[in-house]
Amino acid sequence: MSLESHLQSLKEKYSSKLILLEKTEKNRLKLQVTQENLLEVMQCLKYEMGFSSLESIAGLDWETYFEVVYHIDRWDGDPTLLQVHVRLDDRENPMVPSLTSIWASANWHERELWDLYGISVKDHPNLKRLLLPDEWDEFKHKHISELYPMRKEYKLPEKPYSFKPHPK
Amino acid sequence: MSEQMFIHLGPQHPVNHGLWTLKIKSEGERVVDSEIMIGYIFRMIEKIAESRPYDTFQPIADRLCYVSAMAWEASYILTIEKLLGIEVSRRAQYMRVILLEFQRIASHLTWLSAYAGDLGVLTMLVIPYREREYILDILEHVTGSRMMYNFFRLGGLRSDFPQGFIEDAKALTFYLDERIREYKAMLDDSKVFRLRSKDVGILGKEDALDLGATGPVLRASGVQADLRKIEPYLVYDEIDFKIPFQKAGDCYARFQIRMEEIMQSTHIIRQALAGMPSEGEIMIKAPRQLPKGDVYFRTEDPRGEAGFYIVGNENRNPYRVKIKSPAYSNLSIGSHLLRGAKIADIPPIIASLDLCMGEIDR
Amino acid sequence: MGYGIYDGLADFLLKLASLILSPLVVFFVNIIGFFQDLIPILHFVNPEDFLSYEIEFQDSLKSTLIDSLEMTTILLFLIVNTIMLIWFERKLVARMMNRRGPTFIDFNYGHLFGRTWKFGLLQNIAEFLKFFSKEDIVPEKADKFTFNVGYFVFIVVPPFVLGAILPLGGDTIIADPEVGFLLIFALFSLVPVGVLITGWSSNNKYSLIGGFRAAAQMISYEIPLIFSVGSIVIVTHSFSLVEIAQKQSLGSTPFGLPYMFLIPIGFIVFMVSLAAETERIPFDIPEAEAELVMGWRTELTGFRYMMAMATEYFILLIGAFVGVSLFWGGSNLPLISPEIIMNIPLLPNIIFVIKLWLFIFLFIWVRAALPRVRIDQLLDIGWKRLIPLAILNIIFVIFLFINYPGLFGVING
Amino acid sequence: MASLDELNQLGELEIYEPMPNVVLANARNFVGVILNWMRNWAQRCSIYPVYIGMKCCAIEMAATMASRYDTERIGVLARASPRHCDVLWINGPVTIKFASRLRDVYDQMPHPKWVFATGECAISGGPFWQSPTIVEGVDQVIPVDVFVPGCPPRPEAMWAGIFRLQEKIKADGIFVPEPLLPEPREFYDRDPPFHDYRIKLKKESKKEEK
Repeated sequence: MSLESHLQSLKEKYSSKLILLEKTEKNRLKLQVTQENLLEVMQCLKYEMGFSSLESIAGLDWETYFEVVYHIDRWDGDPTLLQVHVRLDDRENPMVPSLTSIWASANWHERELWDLYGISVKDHPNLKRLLLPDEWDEFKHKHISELYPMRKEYKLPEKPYSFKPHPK
Repeated sequence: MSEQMFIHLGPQHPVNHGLWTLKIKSEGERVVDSEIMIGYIFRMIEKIAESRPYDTFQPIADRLCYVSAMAWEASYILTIEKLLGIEVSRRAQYMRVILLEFQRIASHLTWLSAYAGDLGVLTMLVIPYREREYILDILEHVTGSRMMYNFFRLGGLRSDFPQGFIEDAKALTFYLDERIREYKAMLDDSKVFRLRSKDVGILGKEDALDLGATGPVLRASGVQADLRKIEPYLVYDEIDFKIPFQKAGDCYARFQIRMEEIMQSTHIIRQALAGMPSEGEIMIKAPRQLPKGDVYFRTEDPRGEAGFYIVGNENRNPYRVKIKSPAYSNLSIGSHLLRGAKIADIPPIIASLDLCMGEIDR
Repeated sequence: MGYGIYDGLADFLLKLASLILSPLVVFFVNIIGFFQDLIPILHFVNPEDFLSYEIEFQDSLKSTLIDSLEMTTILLFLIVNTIMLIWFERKLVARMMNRRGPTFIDFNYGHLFGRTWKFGLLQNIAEFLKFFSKEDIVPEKADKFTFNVGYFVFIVVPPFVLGAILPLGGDTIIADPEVGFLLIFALFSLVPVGVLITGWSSNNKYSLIGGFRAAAQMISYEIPLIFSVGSIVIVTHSFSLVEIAQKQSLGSTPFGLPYMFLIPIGFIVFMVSLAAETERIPFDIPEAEAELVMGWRTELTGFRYMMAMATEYFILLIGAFVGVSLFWGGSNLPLISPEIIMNIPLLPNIIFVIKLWLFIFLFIWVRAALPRVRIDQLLDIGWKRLIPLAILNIIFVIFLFINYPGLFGVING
Repeated sequence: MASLDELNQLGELEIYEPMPNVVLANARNFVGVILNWMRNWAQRCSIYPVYIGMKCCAIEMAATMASRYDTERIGVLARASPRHCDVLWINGPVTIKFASRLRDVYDQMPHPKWVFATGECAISGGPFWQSPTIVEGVDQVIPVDVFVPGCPPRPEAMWAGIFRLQEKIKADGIFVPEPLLPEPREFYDRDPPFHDYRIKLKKESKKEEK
């Protein structure tokens, strides 16, 4: 299944649902989908078109809205990489459907997404913090962005915190 | 039904070569279920990357995976060059290929010492470090430091190769070939080593693709997935080499693949040394800002497919740097592989995934 | 401030004393033998001894003094040999890893003896003392009694008691009971009990699994061990190590060949099961570095760990003693008649010690080269391969003994 | 800017001065000094570090114990269980998540114990000092005896650190009237930086014990 055939089958199957579909490079495709029909497109990609493994899930915080970027690729046949963008508009509780049922490798990526960006994932097997310590929620945080440190409002300290003169 | 027992192989444990916890629910000797907890050296490198100018992030990219520092540096710089659309001279590309392949051999040797050490072969716990010292000498001869090089620059490298490097490198490749034959004789032919690694931690082809395995772990399950052939970057398309792959998918197949990859790397280095053009400028001036737009570039790291997804926003600091780490996806297979294995099989399975906690916890 | 059971100076000296105590037990047992000669009442078994009461008195005093001198030399040799064994193994394994073992000793008054002590000989004496001065941690939830006492009684004392019946060359042996190496294997079978007790009572999951594995391994490997040695008993009709060693000299076996060449299968089965008995790699499962941290020794601190390590090497030494006297012909060399060796005062002992260290070299060499076997493969080798091989060996030896008695020095057939 | 003082409700942390390593600390009688000297010599000649591999300095530690820079020559042999070891060789950054577990490993070790911190991450959080999860400097979690700077320090620097540790062990518990180091303090053991409030450790502090 070469790249062009992927393009054609995606066009006539989901022309209505896809917001953006373009060929960026020799074997790269870019796709934009709304949050509702993401699951359906992904199932078609995996089962009909043979995109067998999910590479990574990247969260993006554009101050006014969130964006989640999925990288999916296939190895046998003619290997291509697919970049799927999903835009989440409400900032209070951004929600993304979980892809763990389609690709098992999405399990940890989605937990990390929830851990660092606060983007909750619908019906994920065990949505817990992955990288930050478990007692991170009990710390008294001044601003919501400290709970999910990868958001843009949370700024890293400029000066090393502990190098105050030692009280001799 | 014998009673079940919970065992914590805590953060500080010889089996996991780094700091992560493996919670096992075991029935007698057999592991029923396991849970992997990571994050013990989580330093939020992606946030640090966003708050630094893009060219000063490179030393931190070195420290992502400390065993193959050069590989991570290369993937960061190549991604930035692709975003900025910089052309690199052919001589610099050949030099980069040579350094990357040396780093791949050093990384595989560290893996071999960890894997054989876990199986109990005391000598093979130490001898691969002897060969790695020779490689570190060569890299120190070129870059000036043993492990953290910071040697890549936009458009090429910081400085040219010193005199006598080409002869030393060629001599080292022949020396390494003999050593690998010696390791094969020491490990392949010993019945107990095959007894301990054959049919241990078997990973089928569909499971490998579904669970997101990369690199030698994926190639051990029968998928010919090597980025140097599929998406040739630098000058890999001008160098001919084979991708070793096996169908068995067990620890022994991963061992054979990594040993074969070392042999291929020495072959690549010799060809690159021969084919390297003698002149070409090494470095160009780094542009002021990153343009608007995003790029996802992946390279063949010794552990698998390492990638950087960088989003620029007309600012000196990148807007978002997502690090796709191969060991991260390899470790997530762990609980699948350990289901049904014996307790004594945990070390070979974990060690055959070649974990490097720096890049897993980021 | 909790600092283990003992405190300070008393702690340091008490541990030193309790180490020397157990070999002295054997020494005093023999002194009682001396008093036995004095008081004839104890000889109520055979009354005619009363007659030779006066003559016996002077001889028994003289012989006891000579015996006690001999006893102390042998015991001293055993203890010093165990310590040197640790040094020998670390240097050898390091050499096989292409690096030097322990060499440099920072010795305060080194300038008197040359700054560095050349071959790191003082290294294990330093370790011996360091482990002594460590804090003595008994885990809170551990079962205090079994952790303290059970461990010593079953693991540390039996090998030291064995010191008395180990032949050191020609006929230098403290006590040569007819039961010979049966007593050694009987006390060997005490060790898994100690391992289980320590592993279970130190309230730590790793040591629990290690203890179970060690017990399973040792019990399942005693059977092939005794079978393989049994084939020798069939041939030599005696259990005592000294007699078996003498039977392998020029007179009895063709060209004075030791039993290793006559009963090869028995030798192989003996070596493999001895490696498993003394928990050496490739059968080092209980102390598997990788998954079980240190096996049943995980919770032992300072002094206890030192005793565990010293006992492990002492058991290996005793295994080597048995192996050399049974299969390598004690102090007899193939083509040299035993009388020549016996006449020269110290030669049999020197030959025996050289063979001893060659035997141990084999184990260390295997330890450096082979990986560890899994526990189920280990038991599989033990039951499915070694025991049938051992039985086959006995049948082969019986066939050999009936058809070619000349091979084993039995002339009259 | 999220100043970290508000994150302070993690409980007060003091810097633990190291407990006296030797029972006969500063012994002046004849037997005490001889025993101290013997123990120090024995301790100096066989230092067993705990097998704990955190990050890049762990690979450098392994290279130091490998064939070329063989530290077993002076008796340094890594052991798996903290019960048998006397030096805790910190070779990587300490995060909040790992701090309490590192404290447990330190507490499990039998008493005459030392801490050997190598690498910038262990000394002061290193190149990742900005991130909120890093504990800046290991000496806010456990008392440190020798710091070895470098990222990662070369095996020769590791050797220098070990010699420095041996000097420290040599003088442990021996009553020395004049200061040990007449010349100005080396970089190796500078004062620990101001401590960091974000570590939640056991509540009973040193003062109640006295």
